[in-house]
Amino acid sequence: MEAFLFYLTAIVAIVSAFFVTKCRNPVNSALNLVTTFICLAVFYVMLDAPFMAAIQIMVYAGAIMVLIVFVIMLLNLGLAVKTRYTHALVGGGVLSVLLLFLTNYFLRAGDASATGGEITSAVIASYGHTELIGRAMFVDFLLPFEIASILLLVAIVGAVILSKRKV
Amino acid sequence: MADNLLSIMTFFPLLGMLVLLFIPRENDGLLKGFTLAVSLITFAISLPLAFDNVFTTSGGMHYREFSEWINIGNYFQMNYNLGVDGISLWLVMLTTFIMPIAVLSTWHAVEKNVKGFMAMLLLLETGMLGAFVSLDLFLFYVFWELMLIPMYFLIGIWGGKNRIYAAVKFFIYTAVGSLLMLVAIIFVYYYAVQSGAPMNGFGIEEFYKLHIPYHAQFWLFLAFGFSFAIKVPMFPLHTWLPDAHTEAPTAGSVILAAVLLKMGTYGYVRFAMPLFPEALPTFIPLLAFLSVVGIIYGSLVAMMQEDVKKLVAYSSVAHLGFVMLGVFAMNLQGLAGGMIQMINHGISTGALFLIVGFIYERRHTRLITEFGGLAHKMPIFATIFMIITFSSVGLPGTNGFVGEFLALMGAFQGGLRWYAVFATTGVILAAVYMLWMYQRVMFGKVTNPANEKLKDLSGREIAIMLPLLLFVFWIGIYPSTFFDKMNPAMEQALEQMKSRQVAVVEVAQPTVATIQDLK
Amino acid sequence: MYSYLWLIPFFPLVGSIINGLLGKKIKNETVIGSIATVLMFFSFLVAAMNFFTLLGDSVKVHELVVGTWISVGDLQVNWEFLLDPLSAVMIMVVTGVGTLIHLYSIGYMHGEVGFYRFFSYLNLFAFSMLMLVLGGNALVMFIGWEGVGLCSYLLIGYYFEKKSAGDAAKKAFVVNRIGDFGFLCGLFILFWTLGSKGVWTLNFMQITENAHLLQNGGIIVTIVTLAFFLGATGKSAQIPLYTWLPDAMEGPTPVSALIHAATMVTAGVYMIGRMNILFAMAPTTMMTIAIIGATTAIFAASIGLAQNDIKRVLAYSTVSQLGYMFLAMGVGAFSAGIFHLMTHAFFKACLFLGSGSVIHGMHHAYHHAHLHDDPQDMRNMGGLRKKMPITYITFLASTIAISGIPLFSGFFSKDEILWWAFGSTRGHWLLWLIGAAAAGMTAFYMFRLVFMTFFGEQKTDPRAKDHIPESPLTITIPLMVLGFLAVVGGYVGIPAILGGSNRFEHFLAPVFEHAQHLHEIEAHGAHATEYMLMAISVAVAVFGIFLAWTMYIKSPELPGKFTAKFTTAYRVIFNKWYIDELYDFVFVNPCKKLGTFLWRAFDARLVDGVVNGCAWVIKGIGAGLRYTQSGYLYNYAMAMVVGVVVIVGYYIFG
Amino acid sequence: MENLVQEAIQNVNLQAIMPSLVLSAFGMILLMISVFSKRGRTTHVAWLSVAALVITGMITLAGWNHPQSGFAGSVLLDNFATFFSMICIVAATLTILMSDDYLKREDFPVGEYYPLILFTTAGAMWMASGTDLMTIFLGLEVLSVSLYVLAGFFRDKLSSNEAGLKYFFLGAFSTGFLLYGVALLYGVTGTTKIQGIAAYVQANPDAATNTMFIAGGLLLLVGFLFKVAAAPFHMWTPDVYQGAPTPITAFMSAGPKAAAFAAFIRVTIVGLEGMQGELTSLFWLLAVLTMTMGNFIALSQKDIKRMLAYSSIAHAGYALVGLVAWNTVGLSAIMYYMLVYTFMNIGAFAVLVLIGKKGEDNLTLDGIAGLGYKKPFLGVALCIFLFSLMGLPPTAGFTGKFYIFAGAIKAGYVWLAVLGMLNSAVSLYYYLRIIVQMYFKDPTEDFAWVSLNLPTMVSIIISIVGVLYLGIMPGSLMQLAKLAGL
Amino acid sequence: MISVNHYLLLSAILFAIGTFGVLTRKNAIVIFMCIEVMLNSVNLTFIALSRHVGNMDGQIFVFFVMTVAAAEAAVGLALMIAFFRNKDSIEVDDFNILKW
Repeated sequence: MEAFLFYLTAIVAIVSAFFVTKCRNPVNSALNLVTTFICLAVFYVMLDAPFMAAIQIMVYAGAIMVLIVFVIMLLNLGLAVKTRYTHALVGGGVLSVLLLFLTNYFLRAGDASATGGEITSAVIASYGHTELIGRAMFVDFLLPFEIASILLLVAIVGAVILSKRKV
Repeated sequence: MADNLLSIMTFFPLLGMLVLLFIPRENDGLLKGFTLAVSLITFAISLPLAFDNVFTTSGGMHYREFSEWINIGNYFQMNYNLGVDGISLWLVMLTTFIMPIAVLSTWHAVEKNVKGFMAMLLLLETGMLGAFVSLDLFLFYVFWELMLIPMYFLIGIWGGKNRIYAAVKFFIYTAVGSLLMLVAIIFVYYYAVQSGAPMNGFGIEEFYKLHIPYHAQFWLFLAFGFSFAIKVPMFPLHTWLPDAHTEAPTAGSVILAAVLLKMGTYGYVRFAMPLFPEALPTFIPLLAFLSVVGIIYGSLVAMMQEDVKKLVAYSSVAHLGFVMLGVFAMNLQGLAGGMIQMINHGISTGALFLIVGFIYERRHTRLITEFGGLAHKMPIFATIFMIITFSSVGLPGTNGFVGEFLALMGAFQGGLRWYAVFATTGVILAAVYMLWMYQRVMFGKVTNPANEKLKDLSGREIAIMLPLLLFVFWIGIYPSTFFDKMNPAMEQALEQMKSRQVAVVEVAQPTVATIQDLK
Repeated sequence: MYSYLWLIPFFPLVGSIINGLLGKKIKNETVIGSIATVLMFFSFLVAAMNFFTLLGDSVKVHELVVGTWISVGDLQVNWEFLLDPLSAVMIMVVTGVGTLIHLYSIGYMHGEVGFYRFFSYLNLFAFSMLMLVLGGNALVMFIGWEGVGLCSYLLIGYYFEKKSAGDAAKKAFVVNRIGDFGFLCGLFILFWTLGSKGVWTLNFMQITENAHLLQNGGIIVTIVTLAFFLGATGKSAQIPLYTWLPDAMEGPTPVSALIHAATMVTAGVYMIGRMNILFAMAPTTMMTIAIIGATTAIFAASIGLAQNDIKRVLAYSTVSQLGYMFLAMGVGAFSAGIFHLMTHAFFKACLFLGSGSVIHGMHHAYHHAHLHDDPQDMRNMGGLRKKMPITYITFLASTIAISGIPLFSGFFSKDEILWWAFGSTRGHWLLWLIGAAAAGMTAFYMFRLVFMTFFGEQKTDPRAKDHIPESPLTITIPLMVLGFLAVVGGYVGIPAILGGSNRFEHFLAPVFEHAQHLHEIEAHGAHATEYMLMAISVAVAVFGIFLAWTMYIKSPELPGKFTAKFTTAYRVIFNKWYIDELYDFVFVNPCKKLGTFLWRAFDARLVDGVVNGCAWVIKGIGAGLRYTQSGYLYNYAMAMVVGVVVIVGYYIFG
Repeated sequence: MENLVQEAIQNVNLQAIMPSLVLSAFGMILLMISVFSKRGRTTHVAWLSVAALVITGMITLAGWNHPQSGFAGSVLLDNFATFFSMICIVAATLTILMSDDYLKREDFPVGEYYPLILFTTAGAMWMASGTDLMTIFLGLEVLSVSLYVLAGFFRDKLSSNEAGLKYFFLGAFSTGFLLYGVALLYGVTGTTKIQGIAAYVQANPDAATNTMFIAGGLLLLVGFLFKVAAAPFHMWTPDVYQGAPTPITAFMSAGPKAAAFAAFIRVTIVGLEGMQGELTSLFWLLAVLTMTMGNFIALSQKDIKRMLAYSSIAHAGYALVGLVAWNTVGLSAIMYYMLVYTFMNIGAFAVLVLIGKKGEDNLTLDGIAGLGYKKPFLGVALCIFLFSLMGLPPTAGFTGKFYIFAGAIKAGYVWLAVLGMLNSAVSLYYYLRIIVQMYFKDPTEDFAWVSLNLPTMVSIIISIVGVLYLGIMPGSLMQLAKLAGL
Repeated sequence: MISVNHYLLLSAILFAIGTFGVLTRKNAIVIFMCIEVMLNSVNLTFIALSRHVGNMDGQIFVFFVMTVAAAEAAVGLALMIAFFRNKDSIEVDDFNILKW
């Protein structure tokens, strides 16, 4: 059952991700991207990370995608012109395949050797995922969290400056 | 004063330059006068060196100055380490002596941006003096590169038509060599660190005693030698020289010829050879060969030149071939010949460039075909030119002979005999190209109407030449003044090199790990 | 007395400096000329005093050290002078002839723009020549050696506005330099070879004393002496380096007389005499010298047969006579060589000065008539004996002397040489034969010269012919003195066979005896042979004179016929065997071509091409690489991915 | 719950982030000030930000020799971090000094510019002091996002837009690789703490040969190599440097690059120590490739900003040499070099800022012909900076290069040093071309528009003093760089 | 049983697809979306590994990646809008005044 779900979702994720790269209409790409995001959210759930799944949907599929679609609409983008740069296509294809081959190789040849951490499924079940996240974030990763706030501030200010019509 | 004479001497021009910057740029006369005064005072400061008899008795370093400069513990350490011995003494004197002359020579030659010109001259003087008195390789390198900058501007701003090409070529060509030398310098330092030998920063005297394995010496000598060979310049690394000389303003050419080229030869004597004596025998045949080729080649090419200045430039290649040959003879006569020939070349070729400058100022051309018959119009000029020409040709009684004779004599000993025989043909060729040039410029009828109105030398110009003429004859007739102070230092240097060469044979080299093991 | 030796070169030096620096201010020709001549005369007086002191002295070698010159390690060179019979003879000749020629020049150079310059140079020359002969070591000698070359250069180029003068001057110096190259090489090898035996010296006396350290007849000594001989051929105008001397006639005539006849050109002979001990040790060299000397003698004489320029004839004659001297040196007749050197100085100086007098007269006449004919062309002369009687008489006396007619000085010296050439242990009858033939030719062309100049009809342009005066006293006095010496100069060396005691040879013996004894160099043979040889040579000379008389007095049309018949031969000889052209073709032009090639093609294209090529290639690569920076985002991204793939791939699989 | 808060508070060590904290606070205050300032009035913001930087600088310096760690090992404010922070502060200060007049000239006086620079600097400080990849990553992002904005700051100018966009896309792209690398490292070692990674590898030596570890390390470095503009990840540099506002170009080439190097060094030397063999060979190659690319392409440039951009690539190559050496000398040398580079490069750009016309179309080789005669001081100043960039004594560039190559030679990389030197020789040509234009050509323009305004001049003078002081008496700062070594 | 490697491979595939898109697309917004695909694949890796390793660090990282993605999206889109205003295009082929 888990395997079936995994493969099904994986196929959907891969196909939709592929269509992100292939659709001529950016809006279609965006919708495909949303599909991919949702698939990933499914995986997060399968990986005992429901909180991450939730923010995946909210932040990504919700906020970011809305922003992107909004911009696409704002700019009123039409269909992509038929690509003339076949060398880019070929080069990109070859390189991506090589990259895939490479990652495939080192993932298989290597091994994610660090195991046995204290956070097991049981622990997650007993404490709750959100609480664990919160604990990690505010105890161990407080500083990055604060930095992230600055980052968002910078991004807001930047976005405002760059897109405001008049200073 | 005596304690830090060298520092005062070295940095006085720099100080002068800084003061100069506050003189208004319109006031040409003051700028020139001030620069002249500064250079003369520098000369005066250096004079006690020339009269100090300590050089006749001891070949070591004198007027030592030492203070820590950069000390980064076990990383590296550089010192402000100055000193002068018989080998550098006369080069220092030559520098301080030639500077006022160079300044005087620009009195009317430089019209544009006098302030910058004078500032560059003074900066250059500091660089040159510093390079001659540095006993710390790092310090030496700083001064060595420092010289490039003012010279670059002198050629580039105040030079002739093709000045940009010449300046850039000069700069990059010389810099390429020095950068490689820098690698070698650092290598030597860390080699010394690793071998645990006593060190004094980059002090060369400690490095002299270093036992570097042959294969390392080979590359190190190559790096040093390459750098100095460019500066000398030795065939086939000479092509920057004619360009630089041709384009440079008179003062620039004079200094370039008189002092800057000596940096290369001095570098061999002071650094490349004594630091890597074991690699030296490997290179001597090649270097001697190149010297000889330089002599003959420089002469033949000089012969056919149409531009007087270019001719003199190529003649420098030949002259410095003699210097190098003498130095590589590795005996006292050769070394002495080489050293005195450095001075001679500074005087004679410097004077020749001044002479070319004189006629260039009058006619704004240097093409031989433009002249002819000048001897009629400018008898004093003709006489002085003649004397300098023969000094350059190496006529006995003038300085050129003493140097060439000793250099060749030194080279005739031992393995360089055949090179020396060929080098001696340079004596013939020198006469050919110099006299032919003299004949074409000075003899014959005045065919070019532009030459009809030429004025003979002015008082200032004669005053410039007189000190040079004095030394032409002084060195020619009584060179002992110079040799007496040079000999102990040269003997010591030779002894040092030879003993190290011998030591290699006798003492089995301790297995010194290569520097790779430092990692 | 000997401690004042330094005064001998010092006086002319002072004269030179005074005239050189102040001459332009002095302006007055008399003052300038007097300063130079008087100082030269002082020098002569000191020389004479020294000479006579030496004559009466039992010790024949004296050295005077003035100061150190170069002192580097083992090499210790002093400013030192050496007075021995050899140099004593030389200083006498130099100062004596020199004084006379100075005197002569006052008259001859009258009115020249560079009058002071001329005298300054001339004094400088005297100084250099005296340094050469008095120098106590090879290096001081070399100062003089090059110094005379310099002065020769300056004086040949005296009329520097003439291109030919400039060319000739340069040629003289350069050819001399070729010789100097040999001299230096010899010096260096000698120094190091002796040095390796523990004797570090360039001092002549020490070289002489230690010469035995070198292997007798060995390769070193042969090379050294050959190298020195190369020096001598340059200075003394021997084959193959003689070509500069005829050209040197571009200089004023007194210069030709002093430098290119009497003194400087004999320096090579003197040098061999000075180092006779070394040469004696090298039979191969000696043979070479003898052969070259003999060849030069006959070769130059042959050219002299057909020249029309009065000074050129004399020039080739000089070359030829120098050949005799070298022949003498080569067969070991050192003192005979020096003897001939001396007599030659007298008669050849006289001849040159005489020719100068003629030229002076011709020039004067042409000047008067506003003509621009060549005053030196003998074809325009003739019949001058009446116009210039003193010149004529002295000239004739000298001509007889050079032709080797008995009782005149040339006879004694020349015969001595020929005898040695035949009879010396190092001689050969062929050498004698060549020498004798050259003597005949000499007699022919010298009398041809006399006949063309002084006899027959006056062929000068009619407008000028009546304005040829006899020269002033300053010119004729030296002529008379020298003419007298040309006649009697030989009596100091009348050989024993003619009833003399050859005092000259005895005087020089301390210098040469040692070497001659050591290496068994001597001339031996029956008196009868000697007489016979003498007779033959006189006969040959007389025949030459006769031939000249026949061709140029009796039937003047003969030469024309003769040349018409042997066109080729005549042209070859007239054009000096095309040697100058040959040298141009073989050495000068290739050198120029090589220089041009090295500069234009090799230096500018190849060497600089490599340099600029490096820059060009680097710039080219840069310009090419620049297009990787296409500006397109996906290209940049692609480069990054390539980088990632390559780097990661390499280390994953590597 | 109480316990959790206690635990969280225990981890907090404000001293360890004091400089960046202060700077961020100032940034926010200034943001507010600029929001409430009248349009076009930005000078006071500039001066206040300079003051902020000075104060931050003093606070930073106060932490010298008092290493502070905190936030559960997320951050370590040691001498190393302090040194790099100071470089960034200096760079930011010099940049701000030259900016005010520039912004007015370019008709875009927007006050937010300064806080953004402050935030960038703060981000740089986090990069320098971060000991957790997460801190470093976020510091990097703060820095990058601010720089995207700053590069594209002139929103009405196409080249600026383009610069911002290119930087943004390629930066985001490289972030992908960086993150992937972090993820892989995390997978192998179970931690994102640098020290933890090192400790894990030490405990499990097999990890060093684990392809996932190697790939992770390399992918992580790709992110840094991108930031320091090492070939083949350098291609954004010329375009961005050329298009960005000139002061920002100056800043980018100095401050952020130094910060990137800081993180780079800490990650490689401490975290990826196990990969030393691979990394030294990789850096060797990349160093040579980078300097060659930078120098060679710079040869044919006409636009001075673009030329200096390529030159900055080349200099990144030199700095990489210090990493190849992988010894204390080399690392200190990088620090010292970045400091030196800050002075000389910002100085050079400050001169360009002054001589540019509005729109800066004249910053080409031909555009500055004869500058040395018309504006002698600027000419001399630019010469000094260029000579320093060439690495000629007695300027700081020389001592910096010396330091770098001393490290390499000490470690035995003589051939690398030789190649580096040959590369500097090549670089001479294009630097000299600028001087040729300034001094050897006759002026075609009168440069009347150049106003030598005080702040920019101060910035230039500080740079000159820095370049000369570090060139002549480099001892003290070299010593500090030594003490700042890891 | 689905192991961590499955997830890792899946994310590798997604990563490659994202890269492919970045390399081949010309529309800036689509490129940006492709980058988001790459980031998401990394996120998947992180979360998979987080469970495999057994600590929360990876998930925290994902949290921050999302933050960063949001920040970048804001800035990036703002930049695109600014560019679009000037050039009326967001094709990357039009990002070509800065080159060589």
